[in-house]
Amino acid sequence: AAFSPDSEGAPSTAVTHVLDVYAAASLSEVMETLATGFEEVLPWVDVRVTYGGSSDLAAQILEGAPAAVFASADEAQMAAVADEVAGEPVVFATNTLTIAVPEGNPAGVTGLGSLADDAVATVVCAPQVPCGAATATLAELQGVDIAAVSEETSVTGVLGKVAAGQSDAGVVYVTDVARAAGVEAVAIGGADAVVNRYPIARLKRSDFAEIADDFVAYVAGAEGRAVLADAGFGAP
Amino acid sequence: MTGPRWLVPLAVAGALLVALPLVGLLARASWGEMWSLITATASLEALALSLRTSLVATALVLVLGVPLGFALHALQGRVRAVARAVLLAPLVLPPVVGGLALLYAFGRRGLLGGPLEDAGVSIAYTTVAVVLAQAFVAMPFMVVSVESALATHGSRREAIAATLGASRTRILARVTLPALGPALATGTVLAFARALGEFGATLTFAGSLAGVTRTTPLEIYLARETDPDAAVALSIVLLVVAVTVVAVAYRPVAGRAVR
Amino acid sequence: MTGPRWLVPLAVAGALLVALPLVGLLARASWGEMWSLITATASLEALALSLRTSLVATALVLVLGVPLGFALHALQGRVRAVARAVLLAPLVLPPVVGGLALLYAFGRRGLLGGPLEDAGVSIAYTTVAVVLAQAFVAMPFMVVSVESALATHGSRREAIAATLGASRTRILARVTLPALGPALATGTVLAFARALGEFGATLTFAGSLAGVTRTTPLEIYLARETDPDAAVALSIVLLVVAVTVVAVAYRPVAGRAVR
Amino acid sequence: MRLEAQVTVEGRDVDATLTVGAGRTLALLGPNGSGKSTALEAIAGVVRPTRARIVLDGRELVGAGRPVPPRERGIVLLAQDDALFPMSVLDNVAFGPRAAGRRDEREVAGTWLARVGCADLAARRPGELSGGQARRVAIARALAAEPRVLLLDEPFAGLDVEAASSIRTMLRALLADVTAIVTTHDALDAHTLADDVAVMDRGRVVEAGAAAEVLTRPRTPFAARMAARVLVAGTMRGGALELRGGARVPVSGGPGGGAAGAVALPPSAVTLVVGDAPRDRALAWIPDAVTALEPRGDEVRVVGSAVTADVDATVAARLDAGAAVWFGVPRGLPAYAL
Amino acid sequence: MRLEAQVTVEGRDVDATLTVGAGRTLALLGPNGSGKSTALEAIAGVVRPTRARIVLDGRELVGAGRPVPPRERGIVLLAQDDALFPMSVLDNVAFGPRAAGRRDEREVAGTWLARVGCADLAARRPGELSGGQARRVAIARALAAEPRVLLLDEPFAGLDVEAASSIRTMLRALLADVTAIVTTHDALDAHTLADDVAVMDRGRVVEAGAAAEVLTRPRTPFAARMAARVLVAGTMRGGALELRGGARVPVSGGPGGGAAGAVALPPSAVTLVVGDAPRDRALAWIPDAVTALEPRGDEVRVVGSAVTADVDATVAARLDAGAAVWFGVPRGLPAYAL
Ligand SMILES: Nc1ncnc2c1ncn2[C@@H]1O[C@H](COP(=O)(O)OP(=O)(O)OP(=O)(O)O)[C@@H](O)[C@H]1O
Ligand SMILES: Nc1ncnc2c1ncn2[C@@H]1O[C@H](COP(=O)(O)OP(=O)(O)OP(=O)(O)O)[C@@H](O)[C@H]1O
Ligand SMILES: [Mg+2]
Ligand SMILES: [Mg+2]
Repeated sequence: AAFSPDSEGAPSTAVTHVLDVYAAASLSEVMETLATGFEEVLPWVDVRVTYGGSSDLAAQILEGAPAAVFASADEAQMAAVADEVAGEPVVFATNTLTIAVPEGNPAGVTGLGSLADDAVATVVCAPQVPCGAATATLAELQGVDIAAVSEETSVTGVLGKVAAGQSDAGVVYVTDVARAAGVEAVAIGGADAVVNRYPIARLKRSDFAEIADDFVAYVAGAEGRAVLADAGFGAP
Repeated sequence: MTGPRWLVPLAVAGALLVALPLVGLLARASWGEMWSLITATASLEALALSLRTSLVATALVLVLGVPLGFALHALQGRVRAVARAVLLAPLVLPPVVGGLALLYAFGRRGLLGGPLEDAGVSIAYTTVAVVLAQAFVAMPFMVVSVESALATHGSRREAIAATLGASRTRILARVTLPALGPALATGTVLAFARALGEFGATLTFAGSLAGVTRTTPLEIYLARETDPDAAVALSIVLLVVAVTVVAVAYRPVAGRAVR
Repeated sequence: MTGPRWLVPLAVAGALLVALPLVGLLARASWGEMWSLITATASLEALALSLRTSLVATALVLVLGVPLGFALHALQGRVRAVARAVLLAPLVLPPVVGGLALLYAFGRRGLLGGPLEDAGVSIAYTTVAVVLAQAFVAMPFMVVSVESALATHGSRREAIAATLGASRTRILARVTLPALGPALATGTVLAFARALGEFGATLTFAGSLAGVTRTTPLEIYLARETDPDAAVALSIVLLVVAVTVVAVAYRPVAGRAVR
Repeated sequence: MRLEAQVTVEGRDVDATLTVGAGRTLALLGPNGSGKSTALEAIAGVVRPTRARIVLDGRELVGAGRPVPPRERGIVLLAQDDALFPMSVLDNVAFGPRAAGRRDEREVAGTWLARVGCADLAARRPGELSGGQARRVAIARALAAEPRVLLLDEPFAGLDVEAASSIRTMLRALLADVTAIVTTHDALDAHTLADDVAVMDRGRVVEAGAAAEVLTRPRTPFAARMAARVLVAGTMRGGALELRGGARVPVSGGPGGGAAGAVALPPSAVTLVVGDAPRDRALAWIPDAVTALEPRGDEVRVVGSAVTADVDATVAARLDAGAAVWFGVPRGLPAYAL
Repeated sequence: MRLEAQVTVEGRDVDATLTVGAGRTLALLGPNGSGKSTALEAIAGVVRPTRARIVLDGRELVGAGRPVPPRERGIVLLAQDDALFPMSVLDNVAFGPRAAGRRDEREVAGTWLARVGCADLAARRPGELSGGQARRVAIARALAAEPRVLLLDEPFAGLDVEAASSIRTMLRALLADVTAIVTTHDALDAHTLADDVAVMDRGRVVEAGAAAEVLTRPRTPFAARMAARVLVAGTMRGGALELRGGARVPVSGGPGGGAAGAVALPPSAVTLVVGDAPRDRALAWIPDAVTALEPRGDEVRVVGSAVTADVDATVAARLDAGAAVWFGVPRGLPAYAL
């Protein structure tokens, strides 16, 4: 019944319901696939995804944005909108850090230790943003003092500089390297020690709570897990 | 007036500062895929939205910014200096903060947006919001252009026109605005370009929904994450559109001083 | 010239469009913590850097943009229209793309940056890069202001000055530039404000390292992640600084036409 | 329309009171910078006066209350600098009629353009006119507005002889009915157009009266100069004017003894002799020194410290600045009080 | 410095050839819009001529090769519109000396300002001057530049009588040594300042020659008008001029029979009679109709289609435009070829 908006219960192909999903920019590709998949299951639903930095999206949600579902790249931002969330957020994916280097690895980076070298122009995320916090934790765990030339505000910033050859190495998430062009990954031994978790939740404001719940379930369920795994995300 | 020769190397340096990055951009473009990237539905949709909203925003800036320039000109001394500086705020605010500020004002829970929402009018996350965001960031150009032109222009001809029996409206339309021609053109062009390139405030205030609020800069931002080539290609398209519109629409005003 | 009365409601609407968001911003500020937020080392460091780089960038824009405005004015017809439109590119490019373009030109592997790097000069990740990014985005304002003022101004006095035996440099300094006063002021103010607010291009091209390349807009952006109140507070500080600098520095030029 | 105006513009040190009778024309004379233009512009409302009282036909336009806005005063100014608008010449001239709501403004404008001899310039922009053409267009624009009061600031400046003369004739006919003030540096204009004359100096009106009176009996050296007359001023003593240097010029009439008096005569009526004191008893002789020599065609104007004479170029050829000369003035000229 | 200039400005339909002998002064006369200012500005390099050849003392400044830039020509223009710079009055006047590298430019400027009677205005900005004051400052600026060739476009326009006369005297002394062209609408200037006269009309030079010659024997109605003379033109037949209407004026000298000839005389030398054909055999009588009446002070200028006369106002009072009159011209005046 949850899947049937018509009182007759007859399946219909006309789009009658719009589901607004706010998703972190780093999820853009998988979320697109997930949305399409979900629309195949429920053809009368149109999933519209708005992407942005998790904190931007959180701010918009706090200002009354018409979001039904929020998929954050970071538990802190989900916590920021806790008042708007219906029920408990579900962690649906995880991610670990890796080193991104320009194609051909010109500086010969071999691991996290290489990043302590001043001669290697390294960019990381600023500690204020999730990827930066994770990087700092990992570096501390491994006793490496990363000599960063820039602390970016987002993963995109790190990847952009690496891809342009502007920097020799950058610390990002595994999935980011997978979907970026012009960069290669140099794995960090023991990266599993620091895991980033992606929560998803329905928001109180959602007009069609059942559909929104179904979407959350779909993303966190088997179909979702498969798509996410394909993109390199880890299981929660 | 051509100016002294030593201006030339400086002008060249200035031109390089602007042009070299553009050349760099063009050099990185993957021209082979260009056409398919540009003609993708999403690209075209975003471009159409961008053009539509930018033109409306520019019109809005003209309609509101010109009177605002006059009002600013009518102020005196300190008050005017402060008012002028405040009107530059949208230029100074980092775009995202600008977007937040717009949300605080016109968002569903904003100062004006709240009451409007209660009255059933919703602005945020609609195409109207895109236009508002663009008009917000583009307004300073028109205001400052008009005000500075009024300062240069003086008011002698207006006073003479009044002795001939003309109403203020007639004087404005027939004497002042024609004399402000170049300044209005400058203001319009700057405003249009700024509106077309607007990104941060739109994203925050209007969101990024294909066909509704996702203008080309937002589309580029999205594309950058996954497909830098597409981002570059779209940027080039945006540039070409802007250059064409401006080059065609901005008729250089004859530089003849009235005797 | 005060203009007809019906301009007033339009001016008010324009003022509201700009002012309401600012009021919204002020309303959301947590004034209690304001002082401690502002005086945090990171804030002050970023603010100092912002002011320093913006002033240098504004100077650079004056030194390069004025000659560029003259050069543009010297061009003819279609060529001029296209050149003008191209010079508006930094305005149209989404800032992030602008930053990318700067990377392609002045980055380590850029058109000019590559050779420079080989020669041991590195711009990347330095304060110089911040200034370049700010100058890049602020350049159009100066160029377009100067060019439009030259169009209005004509060249009669310059020609007369030449018959009196003056060199082009003297004519420029003593006749043309004083007459361009209001336009130069406008260009400078717009350029400064834009440089102060510059965010995307700086982030992409120069990076973000405290004390070196992290200007206030970047600091604000970062602060938002952890402490939205701090972001609003910093934005307000940035605004106050900009308003103060502009209000104090921009002396309204007496609106007297030369007889 | 009787115009009474008292305007003060402090920044320019101008404080003038002017009165023009209904339908009369006042010629406003005075040296450069004496405040003529300022006075006219203040009356028209183009310059904001510090204080002013302007009364037109008994109605106070500017005074204690809220001033009547310039556009409702019906006072039209031909500004000294033309101040044409950035539109075609025809549109400039049609501006007044159009503002008055006339439908036939283009025909009216065309007629006025033709009257000032500029019909062929209708489509030009102001920047494409010669100085004299611009002046004529400005005149046409002012006249086309059908003013109740017309203020003409040097209407003939820059006009060629033909245009000046035909426009002077046209204005003469027009000004017969209109209340007007005309500033000029040409006595001919005052003679031709004006009923009354006022002379300004340093922002104040220093002389005013009927044109014939002021121009034949000038009280100030400037008015005398404008009227192309020599002003021989002194103190009345026993039927003669006693000059500063002691010379005596017998006169007829004039104020009582001890009062300041003067006679005025054209420089061509003054005789000049170089050398010894002349014997000719028909003239009164005034010793003087030459301060300037001004060639005027075939003649030379010899300017002394007290008297001026127009003499033949051959006579003047022997003179230099500083030369001692005798000026001969006819005896018995009618004197008047200064 | 002998100046030969041929300038063509197509957009304004001006094509003029002017020659000024070394140290001589040429008065350039002509109606409004005849191209005087354009010619001067093209010579100075302020307006770009379509074609030009300018030769100064045998050196080609503008011609086949690369033109000498204006700043090296030593040709200074007093523009008709002043064109003062946005700086103080003193700085305006000091502009030329400073450009020439003089160290004492402020003293020089002060001296020139004093000479034009504007010493007290040194600190003013151009926008704060009266029309005549601005003109004087512009004159001082032009003269302070110590030009080799001086081009003065209506130097006395807007000056008061005192200033005009003293500056005219000053210029007369200065122009004795300088090669100069002066445009003017005042015959007195031509008389006083010029050695030669050229008359322009519709962009072309239509008459040129020594000042005395052109002004006493004008060939065009405009030159005659400028010279305040009546031009009685006709065809020579048996010692008399035969006019268009058939009237005959006996003259002395003049070109051969059948050639076009003329006599010129002041309008005050023409007699006017209304009514029947006059008997007086000392004058030649020309029947005509009044086209215009121009009051000039005590007299009225009666303009006919062929002849003009200055008559007493009482006589003119009986006349209207269109009235049939007889103009009497003295017999035996010296005739010249047209
Ligand atoms: N815009 C101005 N600002 C300040 N002072 C001015 C301004 N215009 C004129 N003045 C001064 O005011 C006084 C009167 O000037 P005004 O133009 O009225 O003289 P004017 O009698 O018309 O002279 P002219 O015969 O030269 O036209 C002069 O001393 C002049 O310098
Ligand atoms: N800027 C211009 N553009 C086009 N035509 C012009 C321009 N200035 C003047 N003209 C025209 O060129 C012709 C010559 O003008 P010019 O100013 O040389 O005349 P002028 O003899 O100096 O007249 P005036 O006695 O009125 O000063 C006129 O027909 C005029 O209309
Ligand atoms: Mg005046
Ligand atoms: Mg002229």
